[in-house]
Amino acid sequence: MDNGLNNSRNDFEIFQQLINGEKLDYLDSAATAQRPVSVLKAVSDFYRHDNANVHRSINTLSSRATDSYEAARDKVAGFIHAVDSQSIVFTRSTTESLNLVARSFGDLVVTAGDEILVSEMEHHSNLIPWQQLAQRKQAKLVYIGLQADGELNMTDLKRKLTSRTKIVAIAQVSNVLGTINPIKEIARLAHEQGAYMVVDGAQAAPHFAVDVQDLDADFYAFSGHKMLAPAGIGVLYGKKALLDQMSPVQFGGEMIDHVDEQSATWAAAPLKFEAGTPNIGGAIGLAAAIDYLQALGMDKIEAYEQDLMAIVLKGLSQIDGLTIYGPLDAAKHASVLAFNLGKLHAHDVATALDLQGIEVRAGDHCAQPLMHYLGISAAVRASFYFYNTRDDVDRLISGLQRTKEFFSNAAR
Amino acid sequence: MDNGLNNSRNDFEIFQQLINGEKLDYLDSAATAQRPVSVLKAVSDFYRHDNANVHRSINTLSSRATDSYEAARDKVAGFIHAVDSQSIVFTRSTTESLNLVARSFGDLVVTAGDEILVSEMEHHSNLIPWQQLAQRKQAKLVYIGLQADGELNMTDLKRKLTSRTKIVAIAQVSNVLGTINPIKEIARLAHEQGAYMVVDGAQAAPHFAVDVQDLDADFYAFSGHKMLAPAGIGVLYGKKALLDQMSPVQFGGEMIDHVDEQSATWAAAPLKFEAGTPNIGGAIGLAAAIDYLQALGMDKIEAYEQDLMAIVLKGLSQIDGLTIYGPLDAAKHASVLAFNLGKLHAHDVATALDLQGIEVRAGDHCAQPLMHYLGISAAVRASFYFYNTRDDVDRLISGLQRTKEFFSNAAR
Amino acid sequence: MQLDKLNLLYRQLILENAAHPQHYGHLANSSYHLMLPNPTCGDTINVEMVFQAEKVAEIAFTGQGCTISQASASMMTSVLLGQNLVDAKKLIASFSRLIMGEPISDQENQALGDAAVLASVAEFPTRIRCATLAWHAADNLLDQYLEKKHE
Amino acid sequence: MQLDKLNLLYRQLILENAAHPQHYGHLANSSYHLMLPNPTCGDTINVEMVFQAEKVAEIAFTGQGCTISQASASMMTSVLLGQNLVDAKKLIASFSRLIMGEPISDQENQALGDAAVLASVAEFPTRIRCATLAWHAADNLLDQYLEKKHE
Ligand SMILES: Cc1ncc(COP(=O)(O)O)c(C=O)c1O
Ligand SMILES: Cc1ncc(COP(=O)(O)O)c(C=O)c1O
Repeated sequence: MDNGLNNSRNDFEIFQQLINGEKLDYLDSAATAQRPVSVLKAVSDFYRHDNANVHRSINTLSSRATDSYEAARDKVAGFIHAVDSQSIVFTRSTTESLNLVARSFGDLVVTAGDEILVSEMEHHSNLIPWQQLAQRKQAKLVYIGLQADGELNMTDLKRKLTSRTKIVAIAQVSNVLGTINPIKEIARLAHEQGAYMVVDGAQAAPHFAVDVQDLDADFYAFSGHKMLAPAGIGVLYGKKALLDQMSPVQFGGEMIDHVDEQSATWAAAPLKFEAGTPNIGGAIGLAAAIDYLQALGMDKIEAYEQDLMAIVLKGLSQIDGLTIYGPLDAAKHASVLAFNLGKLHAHDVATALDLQGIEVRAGDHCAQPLMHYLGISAAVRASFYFYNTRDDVDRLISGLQRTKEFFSNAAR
Repeated sequence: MDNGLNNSRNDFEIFQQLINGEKLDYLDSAATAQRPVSVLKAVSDFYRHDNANVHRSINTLSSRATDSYEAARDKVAGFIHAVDSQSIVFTRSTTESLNLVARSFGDLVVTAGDEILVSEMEHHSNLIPWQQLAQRKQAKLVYIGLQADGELNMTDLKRKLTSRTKIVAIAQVSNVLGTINPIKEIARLAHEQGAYMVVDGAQAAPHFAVDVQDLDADFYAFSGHKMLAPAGIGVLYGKKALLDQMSPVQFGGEMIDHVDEQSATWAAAPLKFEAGTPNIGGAIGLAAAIDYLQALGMDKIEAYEQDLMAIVLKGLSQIDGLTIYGPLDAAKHASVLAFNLGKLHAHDVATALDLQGIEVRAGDHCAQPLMHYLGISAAVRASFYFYNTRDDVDRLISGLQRTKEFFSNAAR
Repeated sequence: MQLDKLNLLYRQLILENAAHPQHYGHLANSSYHLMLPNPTCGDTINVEMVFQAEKVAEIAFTGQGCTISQASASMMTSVLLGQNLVDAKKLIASFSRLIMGEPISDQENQALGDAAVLASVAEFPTRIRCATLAWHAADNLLDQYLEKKHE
Repeated sequence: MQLDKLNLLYRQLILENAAHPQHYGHLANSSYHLMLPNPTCGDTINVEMVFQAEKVAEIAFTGQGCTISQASASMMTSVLLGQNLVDAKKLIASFSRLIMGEPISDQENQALGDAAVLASVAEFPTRIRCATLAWHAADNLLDQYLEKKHE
């Protein structure tokens, strides 16, 4: 039996356990990925040998810690092809990154009457910060609709993207529909209208090569924990010229230049956005995660996941009464797949799968407006990563079939 | 030779190494503490066995992760004697905790003409958030002066604490002077005037037992990384009734109740303040750190550190030309000690110590107003924890003596 | 294959209650109603009550949810209907212990009627919240009524 | 005991320059001046320059700082004084490589004069920033002058 891309499954100790007496079939990587031994080791090695605070002291340990932390920043810059490391801000998560843009940059450029464009498929983290900004500034939050197959309606986008639009904030990959949005084209259209492009890359950066310069994104946010790194570390990429104009949103140690009793001046970006002791171990873990991913090859990961997705889509479409949300073409469908099984509630399906060792997610997936749009209250979501195998996929398909049988027999 | 309180030094692998050819003498725990094996193991065990996102899915792994994360919250509540876990918000750090209070609570209660009281010995993290709040609200930031020995001038405090005062924000322990401030009394005085008491506990919580109910603090902030936990996890304690009134400052997943296209409602505290995926591993590491500290006993740690401090104070006061900042009485002097050696620049002293394997910090210690107040631009700081030994202290004293000799011979 | 364990959770009585819930719908003139969300999934349950002579004179619920939450709500309405306030509070407390896997007396068990079958949910910790949602709402409404009376 | 290594960093020439810095103070009518902070410690160095006939006609510095930063600023003023703009930029570039531990030619080494002794700082990575601060300021002032000329 295959064992994930390049036998990668062996690098993840968590897969050695049984869940409810069954081999673990982890299909919830879109919520959070699993961590390979190399990432856990990088973090604990740091704490065992070089631990100190960063950017503060001039002793040997502190200088090693600072070097490792800044090397992690360089690695992240390389990973998403940023011009330089100074455009990489470390945050806790995608959520914090997007809040930082909405608060600091949003408050700077958005004024009353302006429009902020989001899509109907946004995660709450790329939605509520903009809702709040719109409320603060008496601006208008405008939603781009979807096509029947779950793709972004580009005609609607072109109609709604006008000179009134100040910010376009869209996920590169939907965490429910799996839709891959044409960010490069949207950024071009946005820039034509003088608007800025903010990309929620939480479900994209872990799964395929991202080039922020090629996309011409003004801001790009993603989370370490969805790409093998520890929880608690995230990234905000911003064009240097924009970061330079922005005010910090948190204040304290590390981010200052000069402090008087009644006033203070800030360090240059990115440090001005990193008040207080950062998640040093997290940044080092993220660098190790990038090493791991790059050794596998982002292109290989993308191709492998597409193959898996084709099998899943085929298998699921053969289950009678199962509704798939999002594109049916594997090439248009990144690593997440949401569905419902007849009239069964998503929770009941998730529990039935859980008892078979298959860990999926059920609920609104932090995307309530999308749920309303789809006219459902919840869905089941299976999500994949390079360590999932053909066997994982087969078990999902047969697990769903058994679930269906169980409930139709039960409800006899 | 003694080996730290209860031979605790053996639990910290980092002490096995040489720094510049000498045994590591780590005297920078006020910047960040070292991590014992048990904490590193708790974090990696979580990732190896139970890793999943929290509060999201209903599968087995996710329910284990959520239980561990919430158990960590309970443990923190117990550690500082909070009434219940619902008053514990997980943040990145003390800095984020204080920014959260200043932004969310500060904006709620402070209006033009109000006064915010801080002391001359605050860390930038308990200063600039209040400076910014004062600027936003046209309020006044008022500084409480110090006595000659570095203690808070309580007469000055009583004079400046009036019915105009809305918030009193003070460190329980100064990160430069080592002064222990009488928070319980200050809180009583503040409440008499209808003001709220915010405590920066970054240098206190790691070193002695804290009882937020006994102190009657309205808010209490501290960082995991200064008390053996990984970097990237911090705590904000707040009285439940106050947290309930406050608005969130970050928005996204986990913290919502209901989301429509144009509006949203929030979950109850503490979740409404924890937008996005939190530092789950960090919280679990913090719980393990608390276990470790409680097994040693906070009272024992306090007594042991006081003994060490008495030796240091005695030794350093015998070095001619050395100026100590802060109280000279060990009982009034928590685990940090700042000084300068004659006219030598703090950096030169720190480098000389570093070459002897002694890791101290030199600089302004994120307390520029205090430096101005003391009329210096930088100081050397040695800080201690229970794993430091009598030998560490002796090496500091002889190391300083050698440093002095070197520079006085050199400058012949 | 652990699907057998599913039989433990999805008893016939539960499936029937979910498929054909009792007292589903709105009351003509309910003075007490409350909608509670289940934050893990986004489901909501709305419970309505009419009190008369210190008794639960009428009760109904609406809302979307999983089998467990619908069945539990349905069973709850049957159990609470006609109870006086004190007994209603007692029944809710018994149910709460039952569902957390704590022991309850035979008498309590009997008083819970069909709802006692939900005891098995205790073995599925991820689903406990689904089972308790409607009961929380009812408990809250009883408190509201008691407080109002008190004023 | 590694204090011997201290001798490597704190050479006699360095200690002398720090104790008795050259060109310390303000210029009567400097048109170019810049204050740079060393964020790791809070120290600052202020450099002032007067340009005449495309040369560094006058140069001075003030500021508090450690032995290394004071000595380096002092040595820099002596090296740059009287240099034409092109040579001044070259000297700064040579110094920058020297201090990062990169090889420089004998000729470059000689041109740096006393400042060449700071080469040993390369072995103390935590102190490199102390040594480069004044040179960064000077480099910046040269650029400002060149840009202005260009306008
Ligand atoms: C598309 C998308 N955006 C944002 C987020 C939020 O990520 P985090 O919880 O790491 O902040 C997620 C993950 O849940 C996501 O899938
Ligand atoms: C007194 C005091 N307050 C606040 C802080 C800030 O802590 P952190 O960097 O963990 O946010 C520190 C630590 O540097 C401190 O010593």
